[in-house]
Amino acid sequence: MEIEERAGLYIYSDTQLDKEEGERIEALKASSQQPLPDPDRWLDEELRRHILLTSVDAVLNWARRSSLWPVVCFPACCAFEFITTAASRFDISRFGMEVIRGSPRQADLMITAGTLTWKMAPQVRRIYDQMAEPKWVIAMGACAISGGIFASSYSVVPGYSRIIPVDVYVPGCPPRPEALLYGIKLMQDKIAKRSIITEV
Amino acid sequence: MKFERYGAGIAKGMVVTLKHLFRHPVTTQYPEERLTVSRRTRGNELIWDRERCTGCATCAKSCPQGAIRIVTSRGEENDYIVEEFRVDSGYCIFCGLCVESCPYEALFMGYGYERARYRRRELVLNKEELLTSEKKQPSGYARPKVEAALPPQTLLLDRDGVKK
Amino acid sequence: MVIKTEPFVVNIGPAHPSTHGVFRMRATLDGEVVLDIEPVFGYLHRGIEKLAEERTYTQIIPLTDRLDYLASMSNNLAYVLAVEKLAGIAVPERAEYLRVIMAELQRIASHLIGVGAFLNDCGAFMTPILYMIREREKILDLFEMVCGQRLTYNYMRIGGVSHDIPEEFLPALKKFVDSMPGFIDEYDQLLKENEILLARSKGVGILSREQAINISASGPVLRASGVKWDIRKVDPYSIYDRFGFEVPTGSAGDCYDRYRVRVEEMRQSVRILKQAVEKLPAGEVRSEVSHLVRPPAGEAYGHIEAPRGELGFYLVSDNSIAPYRFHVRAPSLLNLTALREMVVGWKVADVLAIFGSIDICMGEADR
Amino acid sequence: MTVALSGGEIAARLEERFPGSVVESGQDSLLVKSESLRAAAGFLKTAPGLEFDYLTAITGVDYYDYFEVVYQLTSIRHNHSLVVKARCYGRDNPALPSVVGLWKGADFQEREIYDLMGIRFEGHPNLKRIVLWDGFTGYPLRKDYL
Amino acid sequence: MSLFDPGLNLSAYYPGTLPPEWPGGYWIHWGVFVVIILAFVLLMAMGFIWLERREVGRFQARLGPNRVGPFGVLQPVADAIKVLTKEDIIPAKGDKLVYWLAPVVAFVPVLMVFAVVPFQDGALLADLNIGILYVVAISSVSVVGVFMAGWSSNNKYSLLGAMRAVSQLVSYEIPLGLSILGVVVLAGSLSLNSIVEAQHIPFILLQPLGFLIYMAAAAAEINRTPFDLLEADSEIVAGFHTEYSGMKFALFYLVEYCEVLAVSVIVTTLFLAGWKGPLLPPLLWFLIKVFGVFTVIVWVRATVPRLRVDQVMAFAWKCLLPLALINLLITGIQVLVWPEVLPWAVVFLNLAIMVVLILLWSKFFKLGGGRVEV
Repeated sequence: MEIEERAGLYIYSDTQLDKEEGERIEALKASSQQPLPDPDRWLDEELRRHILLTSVDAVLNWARRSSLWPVVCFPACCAFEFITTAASRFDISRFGMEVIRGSPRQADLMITAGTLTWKMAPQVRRIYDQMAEPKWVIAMGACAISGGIFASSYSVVPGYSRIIPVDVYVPGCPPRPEALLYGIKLMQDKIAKRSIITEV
Repeated sequence: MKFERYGAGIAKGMVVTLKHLFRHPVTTQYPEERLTVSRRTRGNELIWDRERCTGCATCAKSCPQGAIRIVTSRGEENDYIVEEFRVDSGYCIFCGLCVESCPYEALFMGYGYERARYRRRELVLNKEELLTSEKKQPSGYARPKVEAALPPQTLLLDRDGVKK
Repeated sequence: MVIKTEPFVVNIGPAHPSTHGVFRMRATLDGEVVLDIEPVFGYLHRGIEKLAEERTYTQIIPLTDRLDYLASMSNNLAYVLAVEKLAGIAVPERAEYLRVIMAELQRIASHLIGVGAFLNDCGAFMTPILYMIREREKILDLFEMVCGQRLTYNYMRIGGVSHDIPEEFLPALKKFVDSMPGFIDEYDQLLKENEILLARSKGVGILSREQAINISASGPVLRASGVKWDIRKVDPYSIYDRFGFEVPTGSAGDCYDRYRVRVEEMRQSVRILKQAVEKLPAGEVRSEVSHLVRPPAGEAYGHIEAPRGELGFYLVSDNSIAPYRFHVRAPSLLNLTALREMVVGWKVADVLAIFGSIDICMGEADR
Repeated sequence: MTVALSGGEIAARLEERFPGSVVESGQDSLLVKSESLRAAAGFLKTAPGLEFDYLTAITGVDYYDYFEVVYQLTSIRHNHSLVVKARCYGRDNPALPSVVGLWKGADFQEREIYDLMGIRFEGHPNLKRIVLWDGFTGYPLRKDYL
Repeated sequence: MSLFDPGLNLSAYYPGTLPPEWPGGYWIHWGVFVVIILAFVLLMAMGFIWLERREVGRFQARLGPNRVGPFGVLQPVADAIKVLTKEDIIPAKGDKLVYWLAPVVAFVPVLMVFAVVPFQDGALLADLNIGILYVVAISSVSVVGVFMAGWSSNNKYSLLGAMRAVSQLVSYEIPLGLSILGVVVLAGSLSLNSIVEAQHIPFILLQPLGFLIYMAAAAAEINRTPFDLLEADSEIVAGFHTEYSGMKFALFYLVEYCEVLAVSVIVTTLFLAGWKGPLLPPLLWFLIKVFGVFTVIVWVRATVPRLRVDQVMAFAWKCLLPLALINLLITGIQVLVWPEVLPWAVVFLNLAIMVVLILLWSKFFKLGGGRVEV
């Protein structure tokens, strides 16, 4: 087997790829100068939801909250607190969450563990877009909520809520595993209040 | 792969995993069982003592990122009245430099960590929310007196010899 | 027969299960064989060097925590050493010992993750890393006891450390030091002689001695290639000249050697810890230094042997409260220089094993 | 203990070999003329008794009037170190010769300085942005970048 | 007369297929067993998912799922409902028809394997007299589904996974088939039911080497560590099903565990004397053995790392294939020369042969160099 000449094959030039990546970043940066609103409509309408909650909802929500599969999106420091949460001592597998999917298609939950830079932002946005509905986001740590200590930097996105809607905010830098587990519990409570009738 | 050890290496490893099957798991079942955190823990909040604070703003100056906002006005006895004291706990990194630098011991790190919220704006703590309450207790970080009163930390080391 | 084949480009990363953060490799593959690889950095570039220029010397310590987030104590130590060198500040004896204890505990904690992640990249189904995280938890418990945080400690201060240790620290540390060698033996029993691991890592990703020196590799990567170069020995900082320990080196410079060097270093760290616990003197832990340090104008380069290699801080002062220039010599970044030479010609699976054996931390590589 | 070699002695040896290459020399450092940087670096790497085979770090510093690039050299064989500096003037297009040919470890560091400080390294095989993206304007580590 | 003639009394043609007291004819038998097999396969697959997560948890010093239901037994149910109600995504540039068909093509053959498995004496859908040949033939069809999935996803990781799948599965078919032949020679029949009946002592004792080869080859067939290259999540993310979501992904996930179930069942039948056992009812023995085999598979998964793709292939061709051939040869000679010899003597002889062969092969067997000059 011989390898043919590389010229003329379907390989894009590095410069071209870099240029396109830069354009994508600048476009995203320009379009996300304001944070997205928190998806908290359901909090105000809680009372009405309770009436509409059917038994189908109950079963669906039970299934969805008991098997939240997180996607791999671990840019920085908080990732290791997340891994510790997944490890033996805190063990998120108790909640059926140890199936950490590398493929966003099969995941339900994005735990945004770490600082988001503008260079990474299009990728995170893409991972979020690739996740199949229904999907949720937990912003873990100061960097994910507001940019934290790096918020004033030239290359850091001040909070994931600029590019994706965030359901639960877990403060801390990084949050302890228990704090993250508490955030996951809030997430499960939120899922339990979904209703397929009004959600559509 | 050469079976230099005729598969003995694999067998050895299998023995280790098998041993773990009969060991006690180290898991703490969080919502029911709780670890006692360190007495010096830097929990995910700040606690502010209204009486002791003189409004000198040393904490705000020592903060590496300017997460503390403090507004004061001149009082009758030529002192400061703290009108606004605000910490954004979604921005704060809980490094503890403000607590260490406070000359009047008016600022504490919190002992609690369950501070997740559904809304971004709920993370911004105002004057009233920074006071101690039943759910908000100060930790002993840089405050030896508080530290002495807190229970000792649970250590994973102490679970080493525990058999199933 | 000549079959016409076409190479294709695969992006490995930045969000990939085993690129240790957000590293990205643009790999050109011919089937499974790697023809070319181009590392792409910057997905975690947070501009720490710029941010540090607008903070005071004390306020930079939390920033250094977040450089190599697996070894925050080492980062703190390297930074305060550089500032002390710049400003000529003396450190109390007890603080020196505490610094050594923390740095060595941190080295064990960091190597546990490094080795575990490497074994994971070789395909072990989480088991080794979970065992190792279990022991790392014990170390994090100790750190939490001292400074209240589990990952970003902010413990060292210019002229000492921020707090003295609580009274229950030393018994716990002794217990840890006594039990740790047994656990290291257990990890060795788990996978040291495993034929599959040997097949995957022996002779894979060889970095020759000359190459390693030429690319400025440091830490276990350099030592696995047979260079006996450990800053703790060749340029002792703090009080490392008072402890007896060996510098483990490899011979072949392959993935397996890098893995073994890390495991042996853990044993040596335990040895240092034992000596440090015995000799720990009483006394002050922090010399009188103002919160706003103003070092005289000048420059200093302070370096230590961090778990990933030589971590250096190059500081330029203009006699103000903030550094004029703050540069980090990041071992992770430099160790990656040889990645291309090491992986070309190997299979996709080897790329990740070799990458895992270099054990990088993107927070430090990108800064 | 790594011995920090005195800049003066090395400067004398360099001057002997390449007259006019050293601008000034201090106790612990040595300022080399930017044109003769490559030659001097090559000499330092191979000269018997010096053999600086290990390039520890490269740093760029912006002093408004000029950029200073600092090379921390170490010899693993002799366990001694030296700080070599070079300056380049002009804020629009500062340039220095690259040392990648001598020490491969300079590769990423020079790219980083190029990216963040805007100093071009002539002769670098792959000089392009490393941490920031194409289209980013300005050089963040320059003092006039806000 | 056609085989599928509804009026046919099958037991007349295939004695032993139906228990004599069975009331009804062919169709009732067919219908009942289809339901039984479907229920058995789905329940057992879910049980395996739960058991694997619990067991791996315990191997790793943690607990595993324990929140939904007692001991977390409802975890697979929750997973299933959740996955089934998730959005179904088809890649825009993928081949939609093939993408849609792939999970079905992968799933159906695995299910078909169970048609010939005896759950206890005579309790099986069809006692084919070429049973084991049918199993080997039909189970290798699912690789077509895997390849369809990898190709139609239009994703490079999927394609890499599919390429690995095809090369690996095709290679391991050969040692797999050869190791089964040893059993067939001993039993003198291809029908699974007769093989079980022929096992006066479990064939694992008579065929230790064959058992090891079969386990290794089967682990490769069903993508278990150390041969789980297809979905090596630390290398190629999720392998061939990277792009799959929702119900289709659920099918692939189910296929994975059904294949494990199939292998456990076949190992039980071929090497562990199937439903035979003292005291307990046969069906229970069968289940106990199946779970035992599965536990061993999980145990291996929790311990060992993964081989590289070229090493996997070399292992199949340079190690397993010759060993399987030698094993077959020795078994044939034994059956020819001492057809009536005491089984226990042969047990020890075969164990000794196994040890000697493995030691010998350790000397000869070498993997090729991993690096290719480019």
